[in-house]
Amino acid sequence: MSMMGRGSKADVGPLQVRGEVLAVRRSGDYHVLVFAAPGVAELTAPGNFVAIAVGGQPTAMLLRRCFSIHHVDTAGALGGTVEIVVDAHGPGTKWLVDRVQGDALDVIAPLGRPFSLPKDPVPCVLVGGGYGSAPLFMLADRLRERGCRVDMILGAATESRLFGVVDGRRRASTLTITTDDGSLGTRGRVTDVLGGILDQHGGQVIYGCGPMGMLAGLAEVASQRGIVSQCAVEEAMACGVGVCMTCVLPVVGSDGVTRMTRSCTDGPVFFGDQVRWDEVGTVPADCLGAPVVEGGAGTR
Amino acid sequence: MSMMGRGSKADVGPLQVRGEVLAVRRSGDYHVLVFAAPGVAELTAPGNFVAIAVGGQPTAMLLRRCFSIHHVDTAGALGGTVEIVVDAHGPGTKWLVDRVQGDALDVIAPLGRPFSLPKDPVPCVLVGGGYGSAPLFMLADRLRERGCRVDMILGAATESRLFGVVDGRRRASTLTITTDDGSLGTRGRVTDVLGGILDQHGGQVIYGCGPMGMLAGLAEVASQRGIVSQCAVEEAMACGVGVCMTCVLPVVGSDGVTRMTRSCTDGPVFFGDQVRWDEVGTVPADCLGAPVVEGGAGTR
Amino acid sequence: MSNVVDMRAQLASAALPSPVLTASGCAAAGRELDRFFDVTAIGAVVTKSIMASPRSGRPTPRMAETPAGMLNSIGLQGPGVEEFIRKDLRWLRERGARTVVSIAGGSVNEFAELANRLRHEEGISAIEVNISCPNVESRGQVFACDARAAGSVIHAVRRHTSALTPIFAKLSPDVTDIADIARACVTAGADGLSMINTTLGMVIDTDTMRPALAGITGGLSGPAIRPMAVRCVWQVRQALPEVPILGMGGIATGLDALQFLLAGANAVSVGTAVFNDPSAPWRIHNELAAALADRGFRSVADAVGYAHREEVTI
Amino acid sequence: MSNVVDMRAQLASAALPSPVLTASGCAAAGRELDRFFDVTAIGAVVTKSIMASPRSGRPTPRMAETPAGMLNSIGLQGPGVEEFIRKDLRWLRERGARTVVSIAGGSVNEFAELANRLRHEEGISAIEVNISCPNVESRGQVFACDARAAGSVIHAVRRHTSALTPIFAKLSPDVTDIADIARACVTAGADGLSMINTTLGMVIDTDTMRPALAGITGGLSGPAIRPMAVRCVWQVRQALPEVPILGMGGIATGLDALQFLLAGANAVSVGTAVFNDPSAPWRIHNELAAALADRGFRSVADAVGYAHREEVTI
Ligand SMILES: Cc1cc2nc3c(=O)[nH]c(=O)nc-3n(C[C@H](O)[C@H](O)[C@H](O)COP(=O)(O)OP(=O)(O)OC[C@H]3O[C@@H](n4cnc5c(N)ncnc54)[C@H](O)[C@@H]3O)c2cc1C
Ligand SMILES: Cc1cc2nc3c(=O)[nH]c(=O)nc-3n(C[C@H](O)[C@H](O)[C@H](O)COP(=O)(O)OP(=O)(O)OC[C@H]3O[C@@H](n4cnc5c(N)ncnc54)[C@H](O)[C@@H]3O)c2cc1C
Ligand SMILES: Cc1cc2nc3c(=O)[nH]c(=O)nc-3n(C[C@H](O)[C@H](O)[C@H](O)COP(=O)(O)O)c2cc1C
Ligand SMILES: Cc1cc2nc3c(=O)[nH]c(=O)nc-3n(C[C@H](O)[C@H](O)[C@H](O)COP(=O)(O)O)c2cc1C
Ligand code: FES
Ligand code: FES
Repeated sequence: MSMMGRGSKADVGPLQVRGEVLAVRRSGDYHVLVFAAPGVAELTAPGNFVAIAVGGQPTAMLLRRCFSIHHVDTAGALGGTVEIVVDAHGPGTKWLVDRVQGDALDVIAPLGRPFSLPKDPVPCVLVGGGYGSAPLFMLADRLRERGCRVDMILGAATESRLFGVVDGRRRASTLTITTDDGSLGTRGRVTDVLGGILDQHGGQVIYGCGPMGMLAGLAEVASQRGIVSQCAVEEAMACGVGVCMTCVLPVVGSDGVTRMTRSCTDGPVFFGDQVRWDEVGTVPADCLGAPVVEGGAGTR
Repeated sequence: MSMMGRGSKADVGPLQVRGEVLAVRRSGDYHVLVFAAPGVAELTAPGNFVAIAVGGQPTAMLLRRCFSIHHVDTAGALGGTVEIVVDAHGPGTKWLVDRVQGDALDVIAPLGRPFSLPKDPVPCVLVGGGYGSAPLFMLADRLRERGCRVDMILGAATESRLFGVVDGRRRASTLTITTDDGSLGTRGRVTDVLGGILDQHGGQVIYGCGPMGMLAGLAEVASQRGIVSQCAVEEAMACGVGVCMTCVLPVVGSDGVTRMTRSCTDGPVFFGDQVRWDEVGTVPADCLGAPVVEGGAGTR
Repeated sequence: MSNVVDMRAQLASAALPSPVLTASGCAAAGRELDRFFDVTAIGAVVTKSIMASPRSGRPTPRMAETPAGMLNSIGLQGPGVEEFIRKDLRWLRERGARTVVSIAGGSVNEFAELANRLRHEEGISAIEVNISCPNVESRGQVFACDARAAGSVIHAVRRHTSALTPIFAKLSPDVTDIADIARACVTAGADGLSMINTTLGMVIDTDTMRPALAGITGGLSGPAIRPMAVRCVWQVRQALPEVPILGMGGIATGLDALQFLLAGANAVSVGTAVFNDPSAPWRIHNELAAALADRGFRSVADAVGYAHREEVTI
Repeated sequence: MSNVVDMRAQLASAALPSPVLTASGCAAAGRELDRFFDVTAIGAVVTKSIMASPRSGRPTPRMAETPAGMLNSIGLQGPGVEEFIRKDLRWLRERGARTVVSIAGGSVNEFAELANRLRHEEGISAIEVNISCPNVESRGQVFACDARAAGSVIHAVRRHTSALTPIFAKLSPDVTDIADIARACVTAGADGLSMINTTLGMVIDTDTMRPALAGITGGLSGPAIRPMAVRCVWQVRQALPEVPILGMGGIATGLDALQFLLAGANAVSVGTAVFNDPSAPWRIHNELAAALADRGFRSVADAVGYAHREEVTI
């Protein structure tokens, strides 16, 4: 499957701008945060993310929090708006969803390499796990603009942790839902239904965003069928802009060499067959520069 | 001059309560913060202070900020209200004055030993420097209830740094104002006019709250005249409740021995002749437990 | 999976009803905090380090707030051991609180004298030996920064203390190898180790353009140093798995306390957090009880050192 | 009293247009930050410590946020010196930025090899020697924690580096006496000292009940450690008043940078703050310029060590 170059627009960015909160609304277990962020919308491609400073001043929380860009609108009176989907569980995300209209936000965006789009109008299957579906709706729009058929699968542990069911219905040719507990759609995992959807609609590209285990599953299905998969990963990031090396995972380069690769600048979107999924969280022994003797890597 | 025991009410307290901001309004360079604090008003005597946690969660600011209680009202629908006067200059005070109606505050009050009141209805002169006047209006009310004549002097660097001119006019028999730059009242210091006021109205007790230099001056005038002074000091406090020993100053006890004495629990109000004003910020050589050899006190 | 957790803690031979104690110098002798929570309900009150004679401490300013922490330079102000026994220890005894008495000295002799003076006093659950003070006989070098000096102090205190009273050596993090000092203290007779004391820090006042503290440097405490404290507990637990540890440094919540237990502390002290919330020790006791229950622990003891367990590879 | 402050800084023989640099490992090789501010405008880019060969670094998780700080355990991931020279150094040179190259090794030989390899490269303002790495030949003891080991590394680097290129030894705060190590480095030929590297810390994940980092311990950085860093700069300046210091540790504002200058640093590095604000180095340059002007300083040099001035008693 031949893919277009990506992110040409993002070469201009990222921008560091003062955003302004326009709205915070609930959606299931999540919050959708809408903010003005001058100049960001124009530069954003599906799969880009934002990094937002949290906690106000003086806060004990030093690090920005990263979120997939869910939606952008260039038409806003305040110079373009951005939407993100926030799962509030820790102190930073809780602070974010407590914002109210008019609050200022320190925003860096767009960050990361977005999804590549197919050259030809082939059928695509988009798979989102939990809030991982957030970037897929913009992606669906871009794909459909290029004439691609879009089928969508959304999965989650339970109904309240699905995101974008209505949006998905509107945008995709078919929407299939799975929940672990069967509270909505098919009981089970997205990978349980993926094969059937691919068979039925002739999907040539799988796009995925969600938990690592799910992404590994998508990549596996794609490789079995000899089709392309693109997965947006989520590794803990300290900087989000490529300078700290905290966000790495083992990725095979075009030269066949595995490197610990930054997911913030070289990702978050990777081709499924590039990532050593089973070895995420480890340094594979054949990785470039892997320690020769076990335990000899003890430096900071 | 014989004085009453003080703080009998405060033996019950202090309380640690969840307060709620009712209003924040400007007054010259200061902000008056009004908040509900269930149970506090009833226990408060003039000269008590509050300690408020600042910065929200998770904040980098660990320590509470202390403020003289300016006014209390037991009648509030929310269980009694408290007013403080805040000079916003550092991060904690700035955070405080940015609160809006309905915000929660973590409050400990009333703290410290309040002003003692004279047994007999003698004339009193109340002297406030800058926001130091904050606790003096409640004090004026108590004194007048006991039949004392109250004359008041308010001083500051410049007009905008005076607090409570209108309140003072209403409560005191006379109100004299001094400013360093002459922008309101007499150009000069409160001590420049104090002698005249004492002469004119026969003041028997001087009450003061404001910068150390001013309090030292009041104490000096009182001792020259053989009258009583009571001064509310302001030392940097880490705990406000008597457990950390950061807020000490050299105070002479009834046994004639100087001790490094906590201003949060043994003060903030001291009799002027108890404090070794010239030696505040030092450990006097004759202080109990003072280092015998210079430089030998190097422990933490 | 809410169960009732056995919250008893054991610090060497001292049995405590809770693993949460106060930290020395952050609770005076318990009286002031008793207005905010029942000091008999927590593990013990660890008293401000007491010296042989009254001591004025350092001039002010004695503190500076820092990001998620603070500096202090109190200089061990205190009334001396006689008045401490007469007033503070008596109050604690009458109130029914367990007491860990912290002692400090400028020489091995002063430590010995203090131990001796406290020997026949009742109501002392343990002695904490604050060796983070300068040795006046050795150019002011801090005892805790030298394994030999630390050992001498502990040896002297052990010799003058009843075998029934455990002594805990309180370690400073400002050393190249904390396990080294820990070992020296245990060899010299310490029944347990308290860690960490504050780490040396400094703030320059950018208005006066001088050190913010009259004492120039001060001790850094609070959540800022918690990762350093957890590391010290972990390292010492690795080196000396059988030695009881009283952990402290930046504990402000029950989950913070849990980190210390998992790293190997048998109990914890709450210091600077008290300044933010005077009822913190009791709040933390309750939060910790809930956190242990949530994780299926049946007792404090079960959680101690749990993060060191062998990795089970499947 | 707004005047124009001479913002030039001098680090031994290296003349820089600004006293604000990046910190090693927090700016990669400048390229990514150049999207946020002009990297040629600051004092210099201090590059991520480079080793002789490519290096994968440690497994993830490599970071944990802590109160006003963070832990990292990257494990010196990097492409090795050859690719560094070919790509990173070349980009920096072509871009016109000043570069301080940080080097790290597991043995004295590796450090010597690195110095040798860099010797004839152009566009290197200084070499920063990161001695906070374990000495594989000595049970993994960190070079910076032992005066002799630190001295050997510096000696080797000095011998293989042109006399025109200053070398700065980067010190760890995790030692009993930092002035000791500083002295050993200067004796061995260091032209200046960088301080501080991160301090060793640890977080236990209370969900997994294991260390939060794959590397178990990590380096603590950020504003939390600033008081420790200022103290180290102060102490070393007291001990070695003539030795240039590059100060760092928790600098996030111009006033923070000013604290370091007043304590004795000739220039400063901005590390963790970059993660919060990628344009921090340039912002801090401007804030510092304003702060110096407000205080009547005419140059950076006038402020260096100013907090050590004699007390004038009136
Ligand atoms: C590219 C990318 C896209 C993301 N998109 C979304 C999204 O659309 N919606 C959403 O709810 N969340 C998203 N996340 C995850 C989100 O960034 C984390 O949940 C969030 O940072 C946690 O912050 P906290 O304060 O709530 O939790 P804490 O656990 O307190 O965070 C502590 C620290 O760890 C970091 N951290 C913890 N978990 C993660 C994580 N999973 N990813 C990155 N950093 C982490 C935080 O940045 C912070 O520095 C995304 C992460 C990445 C990397
Ligand atoms: C008994 C008492 C009564 C006070 N009454 C008032 C009042 O009515 N109105 C008012 O505006 N201010 C009052 N203050 C001073 C007020 O507490 C400080 O201005 C405030 O704490 C500074 O906080 P910040 O965050 O703005 O400044 P920062 O300088 O950032 O404070 C840093 C730290 O130093 C402490 N600190 C600094 N200055 C003081 C100080 N002067 N006193 C105590 N702690 C200090 C703070 O508590 C904090 O821990 C009073 C102080 C005391 C002790
Ligand atoms: C104001 C203050 C005074 C202290 N005094 C003592 C002391 O007298 N003896 C002692 O061993 N430790 C003393 N400490 C250290 C604490 O007991 C504790 O070890 C340290 O502060 C770390 O814990 P924390 O972060 O919870 O405060 C003091 C700490 C503070 C903040
Ligand atoms: C993610 C990260 C990576 C680092 N890598 C290095 C390194 O490679 N070499 C080095 O000398 N210091 C390294 N450091 C230490 C910093 O250069 C700096 O000394 C320390 O973080 C203190 O400064 P700060 O608080 O401003 O970050 C690293 C720090 C961080 C946070
Ligand atoms: S998050 Fe810093 S390099 Fe990716
Ligand atoms: S402020 Fe802590 S004892 Fe007074």
